[in-house]
Amino acid sequence: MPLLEIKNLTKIFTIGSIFSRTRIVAVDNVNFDINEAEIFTLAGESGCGKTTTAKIILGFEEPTSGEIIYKGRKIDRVHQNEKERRELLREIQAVFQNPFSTFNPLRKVDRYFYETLFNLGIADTREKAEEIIREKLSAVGISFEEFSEKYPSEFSGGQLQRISIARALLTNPSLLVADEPVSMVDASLRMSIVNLFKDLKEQYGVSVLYITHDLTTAYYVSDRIAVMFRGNIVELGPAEKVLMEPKHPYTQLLRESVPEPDPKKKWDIRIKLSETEQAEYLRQGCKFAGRCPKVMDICRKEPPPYFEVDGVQVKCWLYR
Amino acid sequence: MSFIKRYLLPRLITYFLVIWVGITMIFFIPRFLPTDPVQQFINRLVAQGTYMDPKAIEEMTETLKELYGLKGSLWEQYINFWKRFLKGDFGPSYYQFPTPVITLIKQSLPWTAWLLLVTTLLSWIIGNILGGLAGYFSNRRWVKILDSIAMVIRPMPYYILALGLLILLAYIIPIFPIGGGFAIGMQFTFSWENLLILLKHAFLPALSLILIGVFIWFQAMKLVVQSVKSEDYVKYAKMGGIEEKRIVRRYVIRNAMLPQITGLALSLGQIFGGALITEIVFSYPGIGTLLYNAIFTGDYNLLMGVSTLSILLITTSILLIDLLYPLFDPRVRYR
Amino acid sequence: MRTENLKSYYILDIFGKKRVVKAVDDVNISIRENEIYGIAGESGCGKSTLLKALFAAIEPPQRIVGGKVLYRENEKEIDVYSLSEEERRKLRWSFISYVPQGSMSVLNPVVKIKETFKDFIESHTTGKTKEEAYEMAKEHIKELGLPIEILNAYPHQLSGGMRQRVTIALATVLSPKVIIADEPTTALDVVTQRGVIQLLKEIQSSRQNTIILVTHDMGVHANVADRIAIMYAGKIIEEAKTEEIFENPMHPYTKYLIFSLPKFGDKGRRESAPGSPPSLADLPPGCSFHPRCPHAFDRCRKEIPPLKEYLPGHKVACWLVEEGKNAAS
Amino acid sequence: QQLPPGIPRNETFIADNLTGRAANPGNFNIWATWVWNDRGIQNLLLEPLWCVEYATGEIINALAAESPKYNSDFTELTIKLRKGVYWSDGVPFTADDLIYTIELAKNTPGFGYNSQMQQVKEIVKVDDYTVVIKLNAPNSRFHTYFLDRWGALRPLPKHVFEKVEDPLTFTFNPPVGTGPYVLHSYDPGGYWTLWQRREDWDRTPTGMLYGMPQPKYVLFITYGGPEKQVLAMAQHQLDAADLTLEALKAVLNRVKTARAWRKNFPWTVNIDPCVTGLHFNTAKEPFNNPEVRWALVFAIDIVEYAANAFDGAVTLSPIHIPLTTAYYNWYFTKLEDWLKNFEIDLGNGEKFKPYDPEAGFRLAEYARKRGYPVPDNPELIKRIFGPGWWKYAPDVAAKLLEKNGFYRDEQGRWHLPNGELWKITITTGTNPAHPGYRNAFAAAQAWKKFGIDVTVQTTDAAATLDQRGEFEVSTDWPAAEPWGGHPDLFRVLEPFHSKYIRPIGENAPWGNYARWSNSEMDRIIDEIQKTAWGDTKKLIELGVEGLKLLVKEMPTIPTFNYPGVIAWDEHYWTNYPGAENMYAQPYHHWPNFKYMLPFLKPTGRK
Amino acid sequence: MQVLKDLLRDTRFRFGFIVFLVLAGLSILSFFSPYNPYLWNQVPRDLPPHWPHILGTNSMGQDIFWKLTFAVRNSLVMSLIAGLVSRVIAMIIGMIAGYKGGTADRILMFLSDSFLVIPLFIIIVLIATMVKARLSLPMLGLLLGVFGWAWDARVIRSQVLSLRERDFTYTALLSGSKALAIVFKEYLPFLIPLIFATLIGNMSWAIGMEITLAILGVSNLDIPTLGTMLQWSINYQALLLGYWWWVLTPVITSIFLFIALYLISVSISEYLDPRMRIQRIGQA
Ligand SMILES: Nc1ncnc2c1ncn2[C@@H]1O[C@H](COP(=O)(O)OP(=O)(O)OP(=O)(O)O)[C@@H](O)[C@H]1O
Ligand SMILES: Nc1ncnc2c1ncn2[C@@H]1O[C@H](COP(=O)(O)OP(=O)(O)OP(=O)(O)O)[C@@H](O)[C@H]1O
Ligand SMILES: [Mg+2]
Ligand SMILES: [Mg+2]
Repeated sequence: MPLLEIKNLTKIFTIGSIFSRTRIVAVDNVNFDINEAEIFTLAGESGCGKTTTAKIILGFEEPTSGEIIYKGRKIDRVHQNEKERRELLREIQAVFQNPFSTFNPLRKVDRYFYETLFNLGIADTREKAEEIIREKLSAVGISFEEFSEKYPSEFSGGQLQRISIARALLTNPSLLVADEPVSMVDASLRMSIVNLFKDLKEQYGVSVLYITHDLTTAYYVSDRIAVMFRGNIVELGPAEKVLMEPKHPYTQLLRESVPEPDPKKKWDIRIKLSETEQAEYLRQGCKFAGRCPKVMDICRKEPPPYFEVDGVQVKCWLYR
Repeated sequence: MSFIKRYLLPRLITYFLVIWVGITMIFFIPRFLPTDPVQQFINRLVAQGTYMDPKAIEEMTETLKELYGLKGSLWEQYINFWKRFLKGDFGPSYYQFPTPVITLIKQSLPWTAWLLLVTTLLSWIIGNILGGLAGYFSNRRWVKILDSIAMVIRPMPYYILALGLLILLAYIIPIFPIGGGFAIGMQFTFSWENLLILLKHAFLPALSLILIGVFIWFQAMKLVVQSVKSEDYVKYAKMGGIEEKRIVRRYVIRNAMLPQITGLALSLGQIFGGALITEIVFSYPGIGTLLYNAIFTGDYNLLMGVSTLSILLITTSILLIDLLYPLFDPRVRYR
Repeated sequence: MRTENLKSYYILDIFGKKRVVKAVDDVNISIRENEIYGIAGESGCGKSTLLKALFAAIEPPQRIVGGKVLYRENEKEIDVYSLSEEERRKLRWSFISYVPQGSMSVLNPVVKIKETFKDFIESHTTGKTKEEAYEMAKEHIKELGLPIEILNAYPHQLSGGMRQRVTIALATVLSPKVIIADEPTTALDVVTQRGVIQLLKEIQSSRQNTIILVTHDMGVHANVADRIAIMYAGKIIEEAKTEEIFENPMHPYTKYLIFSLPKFGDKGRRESAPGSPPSLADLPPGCSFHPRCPHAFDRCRKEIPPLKEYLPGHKVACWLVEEGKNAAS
Repeated sequence: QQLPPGIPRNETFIADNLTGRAANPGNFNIWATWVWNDRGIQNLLLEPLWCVEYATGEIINALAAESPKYNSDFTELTIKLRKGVYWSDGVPFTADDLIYTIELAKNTPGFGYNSQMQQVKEIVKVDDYTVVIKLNAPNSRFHTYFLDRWGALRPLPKHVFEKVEDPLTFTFNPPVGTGPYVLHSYDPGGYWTLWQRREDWDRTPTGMLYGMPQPKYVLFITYGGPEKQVLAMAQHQLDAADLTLEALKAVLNRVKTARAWRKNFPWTVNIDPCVTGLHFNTAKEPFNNPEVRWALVFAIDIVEYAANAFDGAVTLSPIHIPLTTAYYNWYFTKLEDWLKNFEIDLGNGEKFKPYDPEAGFRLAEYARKRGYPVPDNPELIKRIFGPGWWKYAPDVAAKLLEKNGFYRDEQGRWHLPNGELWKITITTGTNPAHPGYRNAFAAAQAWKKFGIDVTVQTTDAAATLDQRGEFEVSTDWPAAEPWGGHPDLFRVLEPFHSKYIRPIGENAPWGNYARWSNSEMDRIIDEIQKTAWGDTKKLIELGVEGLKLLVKEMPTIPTFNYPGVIAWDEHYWTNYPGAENMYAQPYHHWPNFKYMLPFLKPTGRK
Repeated sequence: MQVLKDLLRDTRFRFGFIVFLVLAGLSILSFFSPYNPYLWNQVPRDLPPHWPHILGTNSMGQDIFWKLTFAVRNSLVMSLIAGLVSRVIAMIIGMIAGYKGGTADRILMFLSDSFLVIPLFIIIVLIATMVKARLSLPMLGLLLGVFGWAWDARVIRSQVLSLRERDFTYTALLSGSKALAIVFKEYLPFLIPLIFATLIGNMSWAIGMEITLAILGVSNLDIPTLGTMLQWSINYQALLLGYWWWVLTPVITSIFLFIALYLISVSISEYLDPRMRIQRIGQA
């Protein structure tokens, strides 16, 4: 049984007031699941619905339709009572993109640690709490002394991101949702974070939903990867396969666009850039049709279904 | 079409709702005052020496109530008000019975409107320009001087400021008339001479209003500009070597104007209140003293008339500015 | 263009407390014509500060504390900081221009893009009518292959990538000799980033001008830069040709920077440099990298290593190299 | 430079508009709207049948040719009209106009005097100048509705009104009158009204009685608050104004040619027919007790009181009518001995004579100390500052209160018999220039000093609250004012009749918001009602009885005459009536103004 | 204390603060006044400043200096009440509207719109007229407070709205914090400068409004405040009679009070500006 199952998840945003509606299907019938002790990557370019998916899983947004099944139980955020809410908080925790805005700049960082522990009923005394905090901090390589009684601005981004992970770990969660956890962290520190996920998975069996547009780190850490484009998952499969032999033209584009730190590999072909985000969201058939080098007639008319190719699911008419 | 449906309609609905709430408040509040218009009327008569024996007074009270339409429950009066209002009628003034309120307002409104619209706009424009420049060149000497002047003038009790101006410019140096809206016996035909007379009479009231107004906007604008100044696009423009004049005009002021536009709409609504002391000090024939008397004599109809007008004015100006706002700020779209 | 012992500090006075941030300290670089010069380094090491100093557009609290910035224009070297404010203003955009870090908020939100173009054009050329300015902007946009409609759009109507490209177009509209680009792609996703870099490269190859490109993404550097300088805590610690740096990084920090990056097809474990960068207001004595350097030895803790040329065109500031202890790892 | 071309300043008299800005300046139909008649309508445009002249204590026959004549049971009244009077549009004034006026008033609800005219049964036109009015019931004072004292039913032009559809909404513009002036122009904003002397001024009662009014033009103008009037006077832009005492001082300081009723302190007009003071609500505890009321009188040091109120510039009056020259002679002289011997019972056989014949002198002494010139002649001092008042006797007050169960605590604060702290609220209006306002603060000061917690409630609804009895102490007139030019006290006493007493919450009659009544008083009132207007000897006798009763009961406290604060500027016009030249009352806003204008003399200044 | 020390380095704040202290000192002096401010005829009338009546006496026979001490105290207390009441309302409404959003937001913002639109001055004068006699100082403060919140509620709402989108809101949620805790612990620190700056602004407004109401004669003239002091002096023509000390005392005092409040507010809001604050925290 997978740890988390996402079934037919759809999220529609309506912009405007009661009198007008522009609908954006930010998440369009998305299905995937995350196994225990697995790093699952959700990749895709800016504005493709990654964060929205994460927020729904965390309960910060309500899905328009679809189900989220956690450990076999359907999660219903709306009708959840306080106890269930706390239980879930202990199970699923998150790390955000910008370490500097993860914590309130006007509050000391350690406050969040104590709050997490006390609010969720993990510790009842300060001593106990401190003990847990020490343990988790050491897991991310930060000492309690350099951590306590400090404001976020007193840390570097890398430190903060690790602290943020430590906070998420306080509850011993089974699933960590990490929304672009390294995109704001210096390249020189990036690996220390990514390695942490690897360690968490290996040592504690924590599953991670790793959201990123950085395919190299995705490749480095993840077991499976789903590539999203304008609300749809266009390709889903083992990371090695998807990234080394991308099937969907969009995945191919993504893969090619990663600048490799190797002066010998330089880009040569010019690429076509996206039209406006909204236009692509509102497109009828395949949403990538507007930019796809291999576009066919059918692509413009009908959205493609998933085709299973070589253990990878591809949403592209090419594989019909 | 979608502009109407999406943008205009919701705003119109709020517009009418707000008008309704405002008018309803104005309708009920004075009716809880102990001032009774009938009593006030009779009191004035007897206090001035008219001989009425006690019985006559009692009879008169009844007649007046009948005539004023003050019989019936509050609710009935409220409904009646709306019926009349929708026909554009506010009923008779009690204080000046039986003259219709509309007539009274028509006589006074042009004076208030012209004096206050002009001064509000002028002080808005001058204040914003000065404030804009002061905010941008905040280290210059003249800015510091202007700043200090603003700090002293702004908190002056308006009455004292107005009276001081009057004493200075109408008594000690008698260049302006000590009151009124125009010369005695003046015929209202157009001539340059008459216009000059009108301007001369309006000068002191306008000056007093503008002095305070300019510095209010000055201070507000200066603060806004100082924060706009640290926006990236201004810094970028400076780095890009764009001429200073251009930066001030097109980058700083244009952006800093946005909150000031909203401020203008709001301040337009307080015009009648603002007119009050001006009119008292300068005996300017506007709607302010009319309102003042209405309050003190329990002239509900007149009060309703003036306040309704005021509410209509402010809501309409807010609506208009709301509708025009996207022209100034492209980020707000007619969605 | 080159600098001589350039020092640019932030001198802060917060409610009476003095604080000095040595954001650029003793930097000597010289940039050649027609090259793409990359500057890499982690956040807060002083890259933007250096660029601003090079661009001669500093505002308090930033100050030039020492050194010179020299431009070579028409075979003449001019010391920009000896020029008057107005002369400097004139140099900008016509000789040197700037692509700012983060394009989110650098465009005036209340006017159309073409107006911004007009402002830049009119401020630096004389006798151009409004129409001519628009025409020039149009030409330029067309030349760069950007959609012409953007001229009539407001900044908020454009996507981040498009906006970044607009700032590039804006920076190149007057064909300056030098373009300074401060992390033009940092906030963008890979596909968009590629578009932006593509644009920069095209401009450089067609106009034959110089680009100074700052980014901490070594991948981008590898892709476009001719030479790369690595900055750490306000100092240049290594400078060499791109290939040279990637093949033979000498400074331990550079090594971390390059070898920590994961690559496709290689899942081997990679480590970041331990610890975190120092505060520029309070630098450790000696080599500022020594607290994080696994190979640090006594001299590193006491003396600041100078930037020296060890191989042709390859300069490093490291005592390890000096003392030949080049611990290859 | 204020006047329009063609209107020379030295032929114009500029007076201040007492009631301020006219809200509806284009309407001259004062029969329907009744307000703003002091901007020249009652004082220049219209003539009444009779008019009171209280400076001389006489009644002027204006449009009437002689005094009213009643039949023996007061059901018929014969009025003879003056001959040769013309309306300003050239139509002769006749009995028809008067008859039409009365009938219109009677038949138009909402019209002025509508309710009073219901008493009229029938009007008989004897000839063009004689009218007989038959009444439904006897009324010996019916003619007083036509007796102008600041309002009366003044005849209106039949030939104008009969053409009008709705006399209530008719604006009567341009107005037509029998007075010596006609409208020249007015400010649609309501700040001024300019009048012009009629060419045929000799065909008006004024002209016939006193000759040609001197100013060719009269301008009524509202400059604004007192400070504005001072400035205007300082620029000789205002000839006469009704001011506050302080503004008057400022005028006298600044304008060499300006003066007031008296050339020296106390400056104020003391012949106004109103007396000011305090009004107890006798329907409320503890003010229902005359001993408490008297105690509060003893708690007042009238000299300090007058100083606090008007810096001492007042004429004290211990009785419920103003001590104008006329009333001083008619009544005070007859009461003085009684007052001196009047005693109050303090219990335990203790008696106290409250009258203080020295009060006027003490007040004069205060003025002297303030540095004001005060005459030495005792008789003059009595006339100027008042003959006397009630003694300042806090100890007596304490005794009276203690007798009624009140007590003082250690801090000297008075408690009610039930133990509560005694708090008094004095209700008054909001006009700081008004003597009521000044009385309120002066009384509050006196009683605070005595140890009572007093607050002054200034409210625009004061009159309404008072009328409904929703007050404890108010500053209404201690009694309705007398006619001023006639010894009849019917007007003063009638409101105290028990048939008008109303419970709290309902409207009490003006002149008795105190809600006090007394069977003896009822008898006196009925008696006066049956006494003819001309029988002044009997009227005075009855009036004295009534006044004695009011003193004994003290339902309201009279303090001083209404101190009229009038200033005028002799820059362009002289011979304005003053204390030493008392040929007329000095108010420009009164109807009598027109009768004084013929006596003015131009100074010839340009 | 440290905060005060920092602030005192700012000349503007120093000036404002000293003036404010002097005025606060004056109001404390009122407790030691030898005269009852409600009694007249205590000292000779109309005297220009001289020892021991350092600000002279008025036409009612009161010592102006000692009267001023009460006036300053009362005006300050009244404005503080007005400021606090309206801050509390603005905060509650702004925070609920901003955090809850949806219908609650719409209703509350409609309410605040209505308050912005009604002719405030007219209504305040009306109500003041209605309750004037019973208009005690706290009542007046309350009245002004009830009408002074609408705009600031909007500002607070928009701040909360933008704070709600910041990641730390989610961090707090993930830490198990409830709405109330989030609003108070997370958002309040950001709002404090705003609240403080607007409090001072609102106090100025209330003092000004009180003066206007007094001049119109619709406040309780018995209570010594800056407004009623001015009103009495105007009524008694102090200006034209040359009793300049009587008019100028309340005028100059109120100008100084306004300037002090203004400078303090500008300086504090600059000091509390989160951007500056973070810098300071960073260096600590
Ligand atoms: N609250 C919202 N209301 C309306 N539209 C929204 C809302 N949140 C997100 N969207 C839209 O939904 C789409 C997907 O947004 P989302 O934040 O999930 O993208 P993302 O993949 O996380 O992008 P990024 O890489 O920039 O973080 C975008 O077009 C965005 O504009
Ligand atoms: N206006 C300023 N006032 C004070 N200190 C500043 C200012 N701007 C930058 N600094 C400090 O100077 C140092 C260098 O900043 P700079 O912006 O040059 O770094 P950077 O290398 O461009 O970093 P990033 O990659 O984040 O853009 C940093 O420590 C920063 O805190
Ligand atoms: Mg996202
Ligand atoms: Mg930077």
